[in-house]
Amino acid sequence: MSNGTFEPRLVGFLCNWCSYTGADLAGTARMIYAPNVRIIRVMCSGRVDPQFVLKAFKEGADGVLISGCHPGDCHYKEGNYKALRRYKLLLKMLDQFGIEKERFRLEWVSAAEGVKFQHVCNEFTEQVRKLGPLYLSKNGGKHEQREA
Amino acid sequence: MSNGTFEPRLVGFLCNWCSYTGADLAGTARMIYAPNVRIIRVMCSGRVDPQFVLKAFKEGADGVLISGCHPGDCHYKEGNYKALRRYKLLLKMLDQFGIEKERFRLEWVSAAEGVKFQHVCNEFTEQVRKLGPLYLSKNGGKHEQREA
Amino acid sequence: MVNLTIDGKKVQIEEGKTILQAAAKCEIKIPTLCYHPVVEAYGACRVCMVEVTVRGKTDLVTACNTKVQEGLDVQTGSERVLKARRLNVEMLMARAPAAEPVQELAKALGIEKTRFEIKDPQEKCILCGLCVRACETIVGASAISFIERGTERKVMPPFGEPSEACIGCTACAYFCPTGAITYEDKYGRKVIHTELHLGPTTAIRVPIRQAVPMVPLIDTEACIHFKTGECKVCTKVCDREAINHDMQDETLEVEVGTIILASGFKPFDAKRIPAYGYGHFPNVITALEFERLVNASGPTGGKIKLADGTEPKAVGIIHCVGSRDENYNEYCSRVCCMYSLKFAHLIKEKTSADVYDFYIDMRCFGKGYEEFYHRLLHEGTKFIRGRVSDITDMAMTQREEGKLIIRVEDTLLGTVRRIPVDMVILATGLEPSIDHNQLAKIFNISCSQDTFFLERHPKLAPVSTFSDGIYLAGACQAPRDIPDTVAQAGGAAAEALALADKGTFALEPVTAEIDEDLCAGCQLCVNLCPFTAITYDKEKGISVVNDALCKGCGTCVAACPSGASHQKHFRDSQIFAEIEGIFVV
Amino acid sequence: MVNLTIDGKKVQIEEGKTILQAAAKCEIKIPTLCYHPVVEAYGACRVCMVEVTVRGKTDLVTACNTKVQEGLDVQTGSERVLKARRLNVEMLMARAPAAEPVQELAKALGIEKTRFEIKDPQEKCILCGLCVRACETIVGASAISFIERGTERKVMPPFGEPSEACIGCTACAYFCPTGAITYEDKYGRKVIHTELHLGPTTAIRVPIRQAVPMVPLIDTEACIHFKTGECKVCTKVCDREAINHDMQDETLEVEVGTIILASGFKPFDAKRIPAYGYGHFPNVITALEFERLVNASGPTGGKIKLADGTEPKAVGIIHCVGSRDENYNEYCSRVCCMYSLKFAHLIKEKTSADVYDFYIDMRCFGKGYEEFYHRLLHEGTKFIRGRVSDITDMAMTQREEGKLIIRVEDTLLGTVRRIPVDMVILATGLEPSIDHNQLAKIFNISCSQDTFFLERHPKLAPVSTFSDGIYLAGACQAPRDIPDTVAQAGGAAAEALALADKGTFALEPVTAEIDEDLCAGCQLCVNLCPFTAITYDKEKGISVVNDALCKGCGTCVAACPSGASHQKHFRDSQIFAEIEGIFVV
Repeated sequence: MSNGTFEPRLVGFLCNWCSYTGADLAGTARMIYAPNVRIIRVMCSGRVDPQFVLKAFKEGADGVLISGCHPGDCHYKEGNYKALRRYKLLLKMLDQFGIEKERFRLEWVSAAEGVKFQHVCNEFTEQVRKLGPLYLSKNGGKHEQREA
Repeated sequence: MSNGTFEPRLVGFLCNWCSYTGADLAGTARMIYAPNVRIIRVMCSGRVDPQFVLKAFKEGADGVLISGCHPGDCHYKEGNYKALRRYKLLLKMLDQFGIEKERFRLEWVSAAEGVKFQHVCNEFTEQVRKLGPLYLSKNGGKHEQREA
Repeated sequence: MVNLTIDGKKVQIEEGKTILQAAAKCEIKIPTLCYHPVVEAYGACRVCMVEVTVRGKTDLVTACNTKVQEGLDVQTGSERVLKARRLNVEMLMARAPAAEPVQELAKALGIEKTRFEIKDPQEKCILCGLCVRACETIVGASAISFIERGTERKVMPPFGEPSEACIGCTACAYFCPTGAITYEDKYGRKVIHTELHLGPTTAIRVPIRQAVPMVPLIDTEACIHFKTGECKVCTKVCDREAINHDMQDETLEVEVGTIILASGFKPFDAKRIPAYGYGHFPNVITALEFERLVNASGPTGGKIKLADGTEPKAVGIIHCVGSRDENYNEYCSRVCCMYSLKFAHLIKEKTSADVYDFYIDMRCFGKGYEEFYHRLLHEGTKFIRGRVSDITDMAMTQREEGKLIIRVEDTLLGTVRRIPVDMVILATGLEPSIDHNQLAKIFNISCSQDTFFLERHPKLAPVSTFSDGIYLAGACQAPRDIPDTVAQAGGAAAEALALADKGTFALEPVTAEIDEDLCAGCQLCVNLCPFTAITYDKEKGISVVNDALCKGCGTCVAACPSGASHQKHFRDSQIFAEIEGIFVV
Repeated sequence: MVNLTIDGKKVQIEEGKTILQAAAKCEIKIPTLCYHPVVEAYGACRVCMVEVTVRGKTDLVTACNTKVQEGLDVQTGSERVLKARRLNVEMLMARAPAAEPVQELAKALGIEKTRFEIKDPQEKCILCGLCVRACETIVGASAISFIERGTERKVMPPFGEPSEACIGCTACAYFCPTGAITYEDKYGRKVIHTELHLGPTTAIRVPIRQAVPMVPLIDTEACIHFKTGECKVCTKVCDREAINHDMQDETLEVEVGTIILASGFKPFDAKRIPAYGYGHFPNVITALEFERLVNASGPTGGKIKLADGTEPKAVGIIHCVGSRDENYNEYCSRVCCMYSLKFAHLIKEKTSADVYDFYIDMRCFGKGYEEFYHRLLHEGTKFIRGRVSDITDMAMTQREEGKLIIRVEDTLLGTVRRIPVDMVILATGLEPSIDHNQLAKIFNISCSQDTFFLERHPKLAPVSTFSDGIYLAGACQAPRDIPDTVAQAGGAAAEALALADKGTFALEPVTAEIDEDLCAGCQLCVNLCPFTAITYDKEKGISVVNDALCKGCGTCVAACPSGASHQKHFRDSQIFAEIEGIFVV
């Protein structure tokens, strides 16, 4: 929390072949973007277990991003479609936990889309910043300390 | 003999490694130069037997050019030095035949010197043109027919 | 074999042949007009009339469609033959006085003028019907036919009253012996560039001069046979019987260890920039068309000609067409500057035309390139720095009359200029090849923002892709010129060789594994796996992973309801630890 | 091993060590001024005074040069010690009141002012003599020494009255504990760029970060040991004893089948263009120096600084320095545009300076290059098209005061401009490596007009040379950037692999042969052959050619007086026929 503004803590699950390479491109091209998204690499967005998302929120994430290859471009044929289906289910589930759907996002970022990755990071950070910190009712201990 | 001007017939003995490649460069770079020099490729200027030069004059050449690598650059270490020694001897010999020394020329042209090759050809052609056709006293039959 | 005598010469020929063919065999010339070897003879013009004697009986017949007989005696120049031929020619002269072949024939026969009435002194059609027969039997279109009778009889030409059956093959004009049929573009011009096509000129052809193997192919889009089912003229003239219209594309399966993609580029479609008038002005041509025009083995024999066949007095070359332009392609196509300079040099060499070169930056970066540019500067090419806004034929001064006017902001002069020229060459940029995206999908490789294939690393692995064993060569990865392509393709070959030499290939060790004790045998994973790497072991009642087939996506792991499926190196516990690690400040 | 007690702590240490070293071992700090681990201790400053008791006898000694003894009991902070130390420090304060380490020591000991007379309040030298000992025993130059005695005693510094023995190593300044010795350039400025050298900073160093093997080397030009025979400080601190000053360059003979030349380039020497003031203006630096400056592991930690250590407010980058210039190199160096753009981007990223980029043509030809240029245009770098004529520090307006003024004809504005900046980066071009011509001779390969190695064919054989088996990779053939070099070098590797794989090598079949019947045995050819391929067969009395050694120059053939020597494929008769052929019109 610098200058009093709330800096959201975001977790991004990025597939190895498209989004992770896209993020790498953003880096090598020295594009400046919000550093709030901490990246966890998975081989495929289809690997993202719903538990990972819940775990991230539980540990203190204010938002979670899943990013995979564009539909039709999956390195493993259709893992990203699986991710999409799980994403929609998870959205409903998160609602039951009282977590706003704006805190959870699925994006398609190809290896060439360094600029798109930059935009997604900046936009998502801004979006979650507006929502403010996430206080989970049952396990909010950690969060209470994070007030601005 | 076009437009009434005398077009000398010149023979050029070019070494394979420097001058022939230089001539090739002049060609691939589409440099325009006097087409009077007809090229005979030898592996080294050291291969040019004095007989070749005499034969060329006998057959009707108005001038003879030998072209090899620059001193120190010979692909065969020192063949061009041999050529230089023979050239000097031959000059004296040609004098005895009544052949002007301006009709016989030794030049160093490297593989990179397409422009130099162009200049040598143009210059030598002009030089021999000024001298006019070569009439060999004893075997001049062919030459008499070549008057402008 | 049949034996016969023609003008006293004995000749032997296969049964079924005609007298005309027999005469050709013993080099006796019989005049013809409506005869063409690939079209069935009809004897319409009747100038091939000869006198035949068989078994004592003498008769006048048309040589083109009269078959030989044993013992036949033929006279091709007897008084009777000549008399009949003269009459026929005189009638043809009356019918088609403008037909040059008829005039020549008349001259050879000593006829000065026809005694019959000339209806139309401009007429060229002799009503031989060769066009009609060709259109029917060769082309198979039957788009033209005779109409009316007697002196009103005429052929309905395809372009006069366009017929829906006409496929525009122009075979009628090709076969017409008197040049009575012509074809023109819709403006009534004979356009040389279009006529010569500046590209493939026939439907059967060797695709390029450097083709390997060096054999012709049939362009099924252009071939008449594939439009109408007829023609096959090529098979009739090929004495090796090498042409087969029934060949089909074959799908071959070849097992390889490494793949080098070298799918190249396609030139930018100049029609996408309407302001440059390509396709509208016949003298606005693309770089590739100019290459064809200037090629010594091309349609003009290397002569630089305008659409009307004359030599241009001023030529404009426009760089960066479709390149360095946010509306089309943002990237630089790398090769256009140098080929444009080559063009300028060739035009200077072959014509006395003024050459204007419109550029943004002169990108002469390679070995000897700057030196070449320097030479051009001395040769007198006029270099104008600025992007051309448009090309128009609307003259504002007399000097611009009949010219193409190039409008450009000269950034060095800081003013807008109008440059009148006769020919404009568009230096079209490079785009990935036509089936580029499909290839990317097939080989599971990515494209960069410029849509060319993405290399694994621009510096460390410039010819590799993210799919191991698949390498990139040439312009499919990025535009590049020939020297750079040859060198870089060598790099791809070296990578492929190195891998082939090693012989084995290490898979990523991130495969899935199923814990036998935890697996409930629900088979959810079996259906999820896109690589059929998971099978159900009926005996044990559990799912089993085939390590060689598993590519390690981990989809099954994320889906396993009993937590029996794990992905090596991406175990749940490992990822949980990563998540926790993030929040340890 | 020796056992002793320091301030009650027991410590064991090797015999021969000093009390100071023993105290360091048990982490007890004893103050020092004139002590340095690599210089023999002398006890000059006497602030390391401690009280020692051995065999009942107590004494005050200097810890730095008193060796340990078995059973020694040391007190470092006893009243007696502190009293003695205070006295010493007070005397030092009088001698060198400006010496900061003395002031700190005094403060730690609670001394506010000295009771002795201060001669010179600016004095920093405590006359410890560490510099003298270092210069004598470490550097081996003995360029400085004490002069005079008593209160007039002083050290003669090397720059005050330059000594011929001084090698300018600045070791004295390095060792001086109070900063009493400084060194300055001849203008009296402390020049950061020079101080940091923006290049190799020490005589022993890892040559480049990417060095293979990753080990340091000794620069014998810079190493003090190779100047004076002394120093070897590096060997004293290297506990692996890995440093050997006696190693010599070795000549190794390696037999190989193919050779790839990758001798690279050297940057154009910016001093050759005096108008740009490189070497004169400290803030005019070359591209390579800027790379060093901006490198995160470089001397400034990646901070962009002027010579005076401040951040520039305006930076000019000049393209084509030594390239595209008939006075230096006509060719384009291919890489400078892109690295200049990178510099502009880095300056924008790291400072708030205005960046001016002076170019002729912006050559962004590679993959993603144009896009990068486009980004820079949006970032606010000011691009000025024109060649810079000169750089001056002669201000004409107040705004130019203290600045470097870049004079340039802005070809887009059509006017001469003066741009004041703080720093100028010269985008120096590429030239063949230093021993390029010698290499060309050794490997018998040609150079092209631009002096880079000549490839066999620019398109068909871009990595081959005219000498079979010798290939070219990288900038020795022509300037090129990293992606192009990596790809092209792969091409050279592929060629070499292909040849190595084949294993054999076909010689040109143009060798000489000697006709036994004609050879007179004069042996002229034996002496002429540059390859000793001809030997004299004494038995037969003739010369004999060794086919494997003969390279086919034909010199022997041209010289043979009896016409016995022939060159295959270049026989006299063949060349005569060629000559005759020329004159058959």
